[in-house]
Amino acid sequence: MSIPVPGADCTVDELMVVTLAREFTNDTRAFNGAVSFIPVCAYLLARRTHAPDLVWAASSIAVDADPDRLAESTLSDAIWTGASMLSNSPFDFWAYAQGARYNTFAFRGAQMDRYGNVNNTVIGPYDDPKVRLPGGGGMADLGGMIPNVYLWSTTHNDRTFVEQLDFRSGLGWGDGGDHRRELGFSGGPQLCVTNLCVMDFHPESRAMRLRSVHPGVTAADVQDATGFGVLLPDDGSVPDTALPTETELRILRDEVDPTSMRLREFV
Amino acid sequence: MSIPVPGADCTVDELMVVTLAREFTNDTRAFNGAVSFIPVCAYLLARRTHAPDLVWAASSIAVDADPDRLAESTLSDAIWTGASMLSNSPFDFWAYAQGARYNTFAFRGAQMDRYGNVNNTVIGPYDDPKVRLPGGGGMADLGGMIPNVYLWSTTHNDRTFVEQLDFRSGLGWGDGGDHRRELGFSGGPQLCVTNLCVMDFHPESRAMRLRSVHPGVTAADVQDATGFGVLLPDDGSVPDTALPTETELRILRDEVDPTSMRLREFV
Amino acid sequence: MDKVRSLEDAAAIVNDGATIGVGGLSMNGAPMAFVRELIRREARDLTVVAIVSSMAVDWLVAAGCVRKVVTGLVSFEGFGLAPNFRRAAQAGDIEVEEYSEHLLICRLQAAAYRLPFVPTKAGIGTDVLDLHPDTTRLERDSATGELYVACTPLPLDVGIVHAHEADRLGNVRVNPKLIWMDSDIVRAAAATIVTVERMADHATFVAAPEHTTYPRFTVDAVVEVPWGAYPTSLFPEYSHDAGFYQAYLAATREPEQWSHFWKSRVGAPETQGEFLEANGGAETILSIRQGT
Amino acid sequence: MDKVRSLEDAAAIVNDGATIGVGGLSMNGAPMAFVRELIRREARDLTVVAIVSSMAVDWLVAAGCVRKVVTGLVSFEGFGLAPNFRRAAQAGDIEVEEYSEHLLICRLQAAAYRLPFVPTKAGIGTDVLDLHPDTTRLERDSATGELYVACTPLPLDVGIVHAHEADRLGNVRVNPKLIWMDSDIVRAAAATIVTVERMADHATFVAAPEHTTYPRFTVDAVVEVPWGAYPTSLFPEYSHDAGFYQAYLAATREPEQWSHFWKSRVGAPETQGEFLEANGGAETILSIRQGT
Repeated sequence: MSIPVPGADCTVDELMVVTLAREFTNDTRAFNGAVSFIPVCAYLLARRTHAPDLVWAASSIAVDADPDRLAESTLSDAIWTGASMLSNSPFDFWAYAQGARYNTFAFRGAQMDRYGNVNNTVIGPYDDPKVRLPGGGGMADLGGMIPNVYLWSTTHNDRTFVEQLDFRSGLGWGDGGDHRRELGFSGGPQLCVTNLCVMDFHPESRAMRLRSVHPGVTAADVQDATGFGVLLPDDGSVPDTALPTETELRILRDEVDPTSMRLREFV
Repeated sequence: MSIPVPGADCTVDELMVVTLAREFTNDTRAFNGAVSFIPVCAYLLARRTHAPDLVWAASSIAVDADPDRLAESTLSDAIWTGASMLSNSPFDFWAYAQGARYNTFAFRGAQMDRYGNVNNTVIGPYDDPKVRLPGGGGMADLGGMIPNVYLWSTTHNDRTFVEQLDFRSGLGWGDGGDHRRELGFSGGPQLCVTNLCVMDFHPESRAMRLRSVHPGVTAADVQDATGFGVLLPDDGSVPDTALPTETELRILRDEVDPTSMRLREFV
Repeated sequence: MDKVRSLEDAAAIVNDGATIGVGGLSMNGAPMAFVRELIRREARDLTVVAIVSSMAVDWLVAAGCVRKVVTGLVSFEGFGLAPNFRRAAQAGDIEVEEYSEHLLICRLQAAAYRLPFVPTKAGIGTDVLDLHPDTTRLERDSATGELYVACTPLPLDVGIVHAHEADRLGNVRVNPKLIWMDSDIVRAAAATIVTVERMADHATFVAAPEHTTYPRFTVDAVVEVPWGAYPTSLFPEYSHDAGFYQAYLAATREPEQWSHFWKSRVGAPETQGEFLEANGGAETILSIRQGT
Repeated sequence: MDKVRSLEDAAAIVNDGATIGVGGLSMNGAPMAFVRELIRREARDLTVVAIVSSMAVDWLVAAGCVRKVVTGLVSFEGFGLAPNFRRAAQAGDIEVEEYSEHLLICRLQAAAYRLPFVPTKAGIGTDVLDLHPDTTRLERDSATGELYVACTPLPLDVGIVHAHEADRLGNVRVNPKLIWMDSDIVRAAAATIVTVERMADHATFVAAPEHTTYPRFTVDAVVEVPWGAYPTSLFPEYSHDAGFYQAYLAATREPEQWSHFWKSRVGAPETQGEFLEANGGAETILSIRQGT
């Protein structure tokens, strides 16, 4: 389902992809897990615009894949076309992940808290869940191992952004402050891009902080949709999220994801 | 240099190979390291006679290799012909070794003691060696990890078989008795085949015990050539080492090692 | 030694109450024909270890074969939640012992390498470690004070993976190469069963020994089952059947429909041919077939 | 980014005093042309990590480049002991820090995986652990009491391996597949240099991505040096040169001969072509060349 951005020639999914893509550089070495259309589009878009040396391993397997279009699964071999290496999961992938040879990973959770920790395991108590979710998969591994973590959500509301996770499946900034570093991990969540806004993390408390709101959304809207208090920028003013350029939109629409698989994240 | 066995139509190298080969069964899963012509010949001979299912990984790499002849190095790819798998050292080999998927290994040392421990590191003190030897290589790993260890020596004298190793590069039965098991390892050295005799290990003390002497050699000869007291069998009588059959000799000479690379161990 | 077995004989290796490891990753490369055989013989009380699973775990749970699922993730990806897994977990009909992917890999490696534990930084700072503090122990390195997690061995009674080709001796080729975590299952298992798309001459292994994935001494039984991963994929030969996933999910929403769907499309067909026929036959096969 | 470098430029990455890892195993697959370049530029005070080595370590020691050798084994196999390594160790000119193969692999893996240690049962019951109790700590598992050895990280400043083919981006193919322990060196190294027999088009990597061994983001420099492992072998293209090993060993037994041999056959030749020419040229090349 495609949602137009008021007053702009683009949709929310496109705005999210472009925002994320601009964060990546020629030093980004990324991979992806399941149902990760937004970041996959962003890696491909960044590589086709300002970061040609960016590394992306499709499904964590197919290094430098260059598919003509995406498929209905981001773990599918249908997006491995053009790869220069098919790596192996236990021998190659986990070595690169542990060694931070890969340095960038993006995940979303059914719940997220102010410090960018995520839950994809259960709603309710673990032993008597109201909803049994799929499980954390690699989140508990990669949230810590990988220094540059990006979060996204297409359902910015107070059931997703909660004061307290029912279960911490993946590590962001932990309990905030220096907690993540004390656990032995470098880096941490860099940005959280949602259907309403873009949030970064306060450099000391590591709590989510509004960086920009999408056109037509106010800071108050964001706060209403968030189960915890969202910090505002130091100067108090929240700009609109920068819009995509025509070139970015054209490449995203025509080359990266011509069949709009990314809309599967908006259901 | 080929040494005839008195009164028999074979040479000492052939007697050693055949003696070792008869120890192996269809459950033997073996591999080899450097300068291991005697055990390599034995694995191939066993497989071509009574143990067709025996597994041998040439150079620890080439599973079920079936070379027409041996080469000047037992780590050389020249002996990988006919293999059904080329395995990889860190990913495959060490997994199989640690997991005892391979269960049989043979090594020799510049020095060996009564408990089948070996030295291939230094003669003299480690920090000021009289002779710097090549080093233990995989001995310190595989001596413990692999349950069925076989020893051999083509230089049975009191400089090789010593009361006290200058350095313990590879584990046999350790300090004897239950020591190896206390260290956490199963199995242990099964047999030591030399140019003079065949020794097994006492089931309790785990000290070397004469099982048979090669034709023309006496128990006293063995003791004279050994730097520690060699145990005798319980009944005190030491038989002659059983001779190869014609079939074994033919297969060894014509098929396994037609260019007599095994004589490189007798220099 | 000839390791070729029928599906029936191979499935008999799995005793009720056994701990089994099931290969594949999500919608890719799971040994589905073997899973279906376990269902048909009404296996019970299994502990199923599946690092990242979708239909394999959901089928076994639906059929009542499972006591406990040990996993990192069970989902149908974009199609939705795994419905029977979800329902049974919520009802308390199965126990779910959740790990992360790497914690589970390390536990399997500890078993494979005969080590008291394998260390990792996975899971640190999450609630996953608290679920099983005995098997994923948070410890500090004595020298540096660094935190690590000691993952204890998870030995499997039987490991089951699907692959492309095998010879009669049990040498197995994943073609073009091993991609997912199946080798960790094979190595941690006391007995390994491999289902393959097709048998291949031993000579083909000798001709390309660099492509052999599991050597014969790590494999106990080989079963030939064409399209044996269906409805999951087998790279690069066929994709998952999106139609099956969608119809399956739709059917679980209607109790009457479900019982018919389950029987006619999963439980009842006797042979692999009848099973494929019940799920669209040639049309389905042609639709998921991929160029190689 | 173009990662192609000359031998000179790549060798300049190695600073005096650096800890370098050198690939290959015994008489197989060592990056000899690069080693020769280090000798020609008179590298000094190197700590050389070589899991199982022969000529590579012996050359570097002969040339006075080495302060310490960290190794499991240095030998010329059936040809004899490595003469310069042996002499220098006996004279106290170099320090030898001996490990077993697997202890060294585990130390490299600990560095690669950013873990405080990697455990193994290697070395238990031997004197090897006592040589470096800080880096191979004998410990008991807190739960089971089982002994294990905690191998601490051994990070490398530079890792150097030889391979078959690379593209300009730094993707490297070991063809037909990775056999020895080189990947552990690549992964533990802050910078990796790969010498290759030949450059290959990027398109050939895309055409057979399952054969790519080291992806570009793990490789810092690629140097094209045909016959770059000579006088060691490169499976399956050429064997080691037995004649070189024998002549080398014979020369070390005669001090006058040695200096001539060393200069004319190792140290003096400027280019790889001159080096091969000094060692028998086309005749040698044809004698070690193998069918592929």
